[in-house]
Amino acid sequence: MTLLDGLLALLLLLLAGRCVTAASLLQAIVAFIVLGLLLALSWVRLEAPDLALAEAAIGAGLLGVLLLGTWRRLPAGSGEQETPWPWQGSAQAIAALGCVALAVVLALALHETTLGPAAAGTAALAQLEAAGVDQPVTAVLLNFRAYDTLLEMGVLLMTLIGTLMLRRPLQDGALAAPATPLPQSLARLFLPPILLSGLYLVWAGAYSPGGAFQGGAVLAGAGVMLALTGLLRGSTRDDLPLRCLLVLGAALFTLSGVLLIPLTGHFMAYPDDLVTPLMVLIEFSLAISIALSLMMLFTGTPGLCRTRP
Amino acid sequence: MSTAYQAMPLWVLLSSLLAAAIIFALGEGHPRLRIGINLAAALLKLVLVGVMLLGVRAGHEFIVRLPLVPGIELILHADALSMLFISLSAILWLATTIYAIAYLEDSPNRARFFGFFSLCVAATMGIATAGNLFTFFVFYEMLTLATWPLVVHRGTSKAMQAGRSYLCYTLGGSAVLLLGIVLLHSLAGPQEFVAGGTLADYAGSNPQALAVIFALLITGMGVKAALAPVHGWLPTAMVAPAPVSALLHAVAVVKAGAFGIVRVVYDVFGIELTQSLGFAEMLAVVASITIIYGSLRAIWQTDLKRRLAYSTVSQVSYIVLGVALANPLASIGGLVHLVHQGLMKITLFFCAGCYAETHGIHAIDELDGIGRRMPWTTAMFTLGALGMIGLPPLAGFVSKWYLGLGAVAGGQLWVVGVLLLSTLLNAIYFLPILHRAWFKPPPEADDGLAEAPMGLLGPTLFAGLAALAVGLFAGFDWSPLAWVELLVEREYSP
Amino acid sequence: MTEALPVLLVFVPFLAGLGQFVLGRAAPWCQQFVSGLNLILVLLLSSAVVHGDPVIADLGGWGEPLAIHLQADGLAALMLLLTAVLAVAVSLYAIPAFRDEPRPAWRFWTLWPLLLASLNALFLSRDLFNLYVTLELVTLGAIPLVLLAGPNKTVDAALRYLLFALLGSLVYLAGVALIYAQAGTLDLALLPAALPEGTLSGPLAAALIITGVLIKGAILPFHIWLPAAHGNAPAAVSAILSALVVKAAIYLLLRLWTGPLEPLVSNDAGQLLGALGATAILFGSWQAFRQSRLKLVVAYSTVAQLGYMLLFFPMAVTAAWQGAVYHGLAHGIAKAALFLAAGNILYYLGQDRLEALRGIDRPLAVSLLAFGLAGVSIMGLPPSGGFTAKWLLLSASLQTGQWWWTTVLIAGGLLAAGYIFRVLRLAFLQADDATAPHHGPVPGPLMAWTATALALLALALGLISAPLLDLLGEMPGGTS
Amino acid sequence: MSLTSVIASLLIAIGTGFYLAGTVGLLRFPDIHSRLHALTKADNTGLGFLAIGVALLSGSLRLAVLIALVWLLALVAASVACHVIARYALDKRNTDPGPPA
Amino acid sequence: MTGFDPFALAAAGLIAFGLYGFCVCGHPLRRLLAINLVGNGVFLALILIARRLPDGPDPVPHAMVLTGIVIAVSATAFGLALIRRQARPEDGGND
Repeated sequence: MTLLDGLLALLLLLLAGRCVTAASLLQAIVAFIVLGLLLALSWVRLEAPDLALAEAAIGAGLLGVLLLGTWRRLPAGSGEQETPWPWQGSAQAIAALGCVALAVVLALALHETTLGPAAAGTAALAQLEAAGVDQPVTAVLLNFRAYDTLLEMGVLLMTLIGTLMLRRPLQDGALAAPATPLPQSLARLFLPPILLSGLYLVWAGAYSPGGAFQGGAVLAGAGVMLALTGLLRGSTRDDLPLRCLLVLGAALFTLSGVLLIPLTGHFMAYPDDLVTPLMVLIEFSLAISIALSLMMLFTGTPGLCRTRP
Repeated sequence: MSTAYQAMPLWVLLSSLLAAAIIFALGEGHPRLRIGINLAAALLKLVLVGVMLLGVRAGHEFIVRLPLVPGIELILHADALSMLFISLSAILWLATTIYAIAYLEDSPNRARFFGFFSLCVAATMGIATAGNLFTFFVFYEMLTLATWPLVVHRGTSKAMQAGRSYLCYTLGGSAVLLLGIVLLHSLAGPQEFVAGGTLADYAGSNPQALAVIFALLITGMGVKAALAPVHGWLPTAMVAPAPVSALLHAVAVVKAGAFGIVRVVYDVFGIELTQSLGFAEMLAVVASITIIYGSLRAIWQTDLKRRLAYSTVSQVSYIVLGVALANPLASIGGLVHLVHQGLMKITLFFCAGCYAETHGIHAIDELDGIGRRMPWTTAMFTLGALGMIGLPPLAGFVSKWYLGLGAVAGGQLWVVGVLLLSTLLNAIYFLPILHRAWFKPPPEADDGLAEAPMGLLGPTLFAGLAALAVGLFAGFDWSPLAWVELLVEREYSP
Repeated sequence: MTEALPVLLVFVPFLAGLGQFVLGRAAPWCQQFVSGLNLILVLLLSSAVVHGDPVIADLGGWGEPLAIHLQADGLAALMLLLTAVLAVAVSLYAIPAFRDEPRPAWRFWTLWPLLLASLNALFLSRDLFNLYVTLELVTLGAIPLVLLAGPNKTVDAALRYLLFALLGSLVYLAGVALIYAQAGTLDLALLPAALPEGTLSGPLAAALIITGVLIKGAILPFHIWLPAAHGNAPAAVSAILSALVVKAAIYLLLRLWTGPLEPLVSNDAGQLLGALGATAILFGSWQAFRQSRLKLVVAYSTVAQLGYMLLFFPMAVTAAWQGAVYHGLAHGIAKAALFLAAGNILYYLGQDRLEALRGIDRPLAVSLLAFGLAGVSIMGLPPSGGFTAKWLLLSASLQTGQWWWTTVLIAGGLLAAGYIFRVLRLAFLQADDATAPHHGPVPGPLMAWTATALALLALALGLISAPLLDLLGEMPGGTS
Repeated sequence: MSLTSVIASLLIAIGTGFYLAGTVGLLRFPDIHSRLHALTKADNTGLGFLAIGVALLSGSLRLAVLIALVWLLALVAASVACHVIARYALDKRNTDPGPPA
Repeated sequence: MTGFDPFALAAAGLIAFGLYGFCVCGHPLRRLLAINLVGNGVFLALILIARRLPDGPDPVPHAMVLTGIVIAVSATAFGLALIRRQARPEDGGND
């Protein structure tokens, strides 16, 4: 299968080059989205199916929608570039030389480090029993290195606040629903299976590829679909329940970490008999917050409401 | 001995520092309260200085140490040399404050002025009591910063130019000084001011480094002491209000530089080392050049304050010269000039301020017949001017006499020549003024008696008479001369 | 008990931020409470650190090498202290500054505790990847704060800031990946022993990490995002950004250089960083001198002042270590004071072009005093924290025989005097007419005196350096 | 090589052929409607062949059902997407006779 | 070139292309794309590094990638909102 790997790698490189050098911005964006999908494929090949799921859902899917939506809002013809090639100017040539050199060194370094111990990883696999979940990545995310995940929720919240401050929604009146009723029917048809699979992904994260991020992304995707078909729209009114749901994951995560200190003696440690239910609870609350945050990053409005026909 | 008594230098310092803080905090709102606090602080300081004077005379040395940076302490240390400078500034602060209150009556931004004024004096106190170069530098910079707002106080573009030139010179100078201090520190570790110096051990091993350090330190301080060729800021700073000029010239800035040079030569390098390395000779030459150059330039100035400024350039170098000659008699002459020049020059500037404030006179050729209209002021001006020339038995004569004696004793006869030439030049630039003031007819019509207001005249009279007294009573026990003799005795017989 | 302190330092402000977000309207008093509590916690932590070993919290109790540890040593404690002091001051200042604008106020009071938590988290982190997350947190908390000054005005600056910050953190992450590939752990304490020698990827990883941090820290070739962002943000935010956010990146550099990267970096790399720092000092000061807007002067001054901290790297002795860190503290306090004072001027005048400053010393005497006093520290004149730091760096440069840094230090001080006095002199210049046009009311006492208090603190740092430098301790791994 | 795998490979090859044709059509056809024509027909049929082939290869009924479901959903989604694009293009041509931006 | 993993080349190439794009491109959206290219390269590299563990892929780099993706996407979304604001600054309040 090395041939397939080589082909994939070559395609990745070609698309990256296309993304940088394409004269039209739209082409660059399309190249980037395709690259994201191929990257997801590569990661399946590299024994990282959960990451592939995340990349496909978040990196290529959601990001793709965001990129295209933003592109639509730019003045026509902006972002065209004339001189992306190294031979079109001395600055370009110098940058190219530097980057080629860096690429060579990086490749050599990556090649060099194909063997070696990984104390942290070994320890993670060894202590998997105690983590409350069977899936190693979920264990690392929610238990071994839960602190990172928690702070990451902070990042999500802050970018959301920043985005809302800008008041440039992607989904507003300018983007009218298509004249045909078909997409709406489709969305109604697809909504239950998408929600189901999203929730399933969250649940499955405990023992197989999946987890809060992947599930949350799928749920956010459902929301984006509803928004795009006009079934759901952003509203300028933000209300308390929504804000509560947005911080639910982080708050629950923190509180369980803090409140259980008397039982365990460590911050963000969970007692053995509670660990599995806690993990599942946290995972679901995180998924809800992630899904809502991602969705509102898309709509760019502080609130959401249903569109009544 | 109680610690509170031991910490006297700190209290003296704080008396003006706190006054400054309160004045700033009060703002423009409470002029009477402000004046009261200002005067009270000045009087308090005078009392404190008196107490210290008694203590030091009795052989006590006040010392306060505060750890500042690891390995370096902030040392406030009152020895005989400090007391010379401290007493001068304490007395003249009071005089200048009274003068300034009258001078600036009804002008804007007085709180700012008096705040920085007090800060300036606090810095001077710090410089006087600094127990090591590091402390000296701390207050030296504080002085620079506190003086700048005074120089630019009027806020005119001319004042701003003067302020810029002042900053360029002094900040450049302190950069050089800092370099010298850091080099010295890295060479020899922390050094305190000790009579006779502490660097003798390094003379054999590293004379080049010492030469560089000496040059850096003297250059850095020479900027404030207005040694040629780095004197340029002083004449331009004349745009400042008269009390500021008086303070700048008589007490604070220029004297700080000169005092620093004295400290470096006496207490860091030590006279013997300075002499044996050949620095003393060079310093004497530079000082002599400055003396002659300043006097020459003064002759051609038509603005009264500018002429006085060049006179300062010249006169302050007497101090340096006295120190550089490196023998006891010359040292007495130089050090006593620190006080004498201060009193005389402040008298002259007070008079210049009186002229400017009462009759709007700035140029020398407007002074015709002023003696008839402002007899008291002009009398004091005459006292100061004659003292500067060195007419016996006035203060200037005492200084020059000892300098001359020292030069002869040290076998450096060319210095006598310099002194004589300088005296001649002093006469050339001062006597015409006196002639105009007393003997030329005043401009038509207005020859009525119009003396300066009491708030201005009082301090002027006080300073003038003090200048007279230190000359006349130089032989008395408590005169500056006696004090300096005591001091030099200690310095030369460690 | 002390192990809980680092955790609380992160989570008290974090939860406060979440609570404020849920609340939906501004509640300034809550933040006062949080910043006060934060200060108390930091003081407790500092006293624990100064009396013994670093305070370590093992999150999750999984132990090395897997778990993330929070660790407070002398360096971290000092940075936390700086953060806590500035947090108190800025929180007080922001009450009147944001009073009239309810919606931005709510966002400010939400983002600011989150940013505070992020900064605390960054200073406490002992994990290479966790540092990446906290760096991102800090940046992504800072950029929305910049936008508070009005999105139309700040969007360009914010976008540029975001692009550079993202690039910087990804370059950093690339370095982290290579480090993990070799060492198999991310724990800073374990890394020096775990890194194999003589590999290609070691120095490459070090170079990537350092480059990434330099981008985040706005060091010279990467400084171009800084002036616009810091110059246009609201004053309270500019103070946080200049005093803490960019400082956090340099802190990271100091920490990594003396820790895990120590076996990977060479003396030449140190000289290169020193050269960057020197260039930043000279170039930044010169640019500051040429600006025509007050806040841009102060912002370029940050570009210059950060350079001083880089002078540690070529010298790498304890005096330089203390000097660099102390410079960080002194600059943090002084720069915050400068920005707050500049904010007061802006508040009063409605603009901050330098020529508009003529003759404003009457209405804004206190703010100008703050500006001048803070300027003393920025210029490195005694007695001030800036001077102490400069003195330590000067001693270090002579101690290591690298005299060329001496000239840079002294020239930098003179240039700083140039731009500070350029501002002050305008304030002293007489206005052409007595009633110069102004925009807002005279800033209230809270706004004026927080700036002054910080400026006085910057001066006081020159007098109280001994206990702080004790807390900092010797250079880690250094022999001299 | 068993018969099933031969058949499966054949089906997959046919599916790939459809894909190839569809892609060529996408690249070579002049306007948006004919491109859509090429694309959807080829894609849906190609995907069908592929799905059957893969299901055969997997040899498990559960997987086969899942694959069928995926194919069905993809089919619906692709048809609706095609419809929306076509509709959009039509609307645009009706309202805006100029060349598309 | 024996055993040279094609994906290692791809990762290095993605990072290099991204950096080149960041240097060469002027438009912020393009720069954002370039940054995401760098990010994708780094994530790919991390996944390669995760494969070294003999008993199954190393979960630690995988968790790092997952965290990194979410951070990158949310930051990118914020950047896109900034770009939209920059493109149409005129309307909307100044709150």
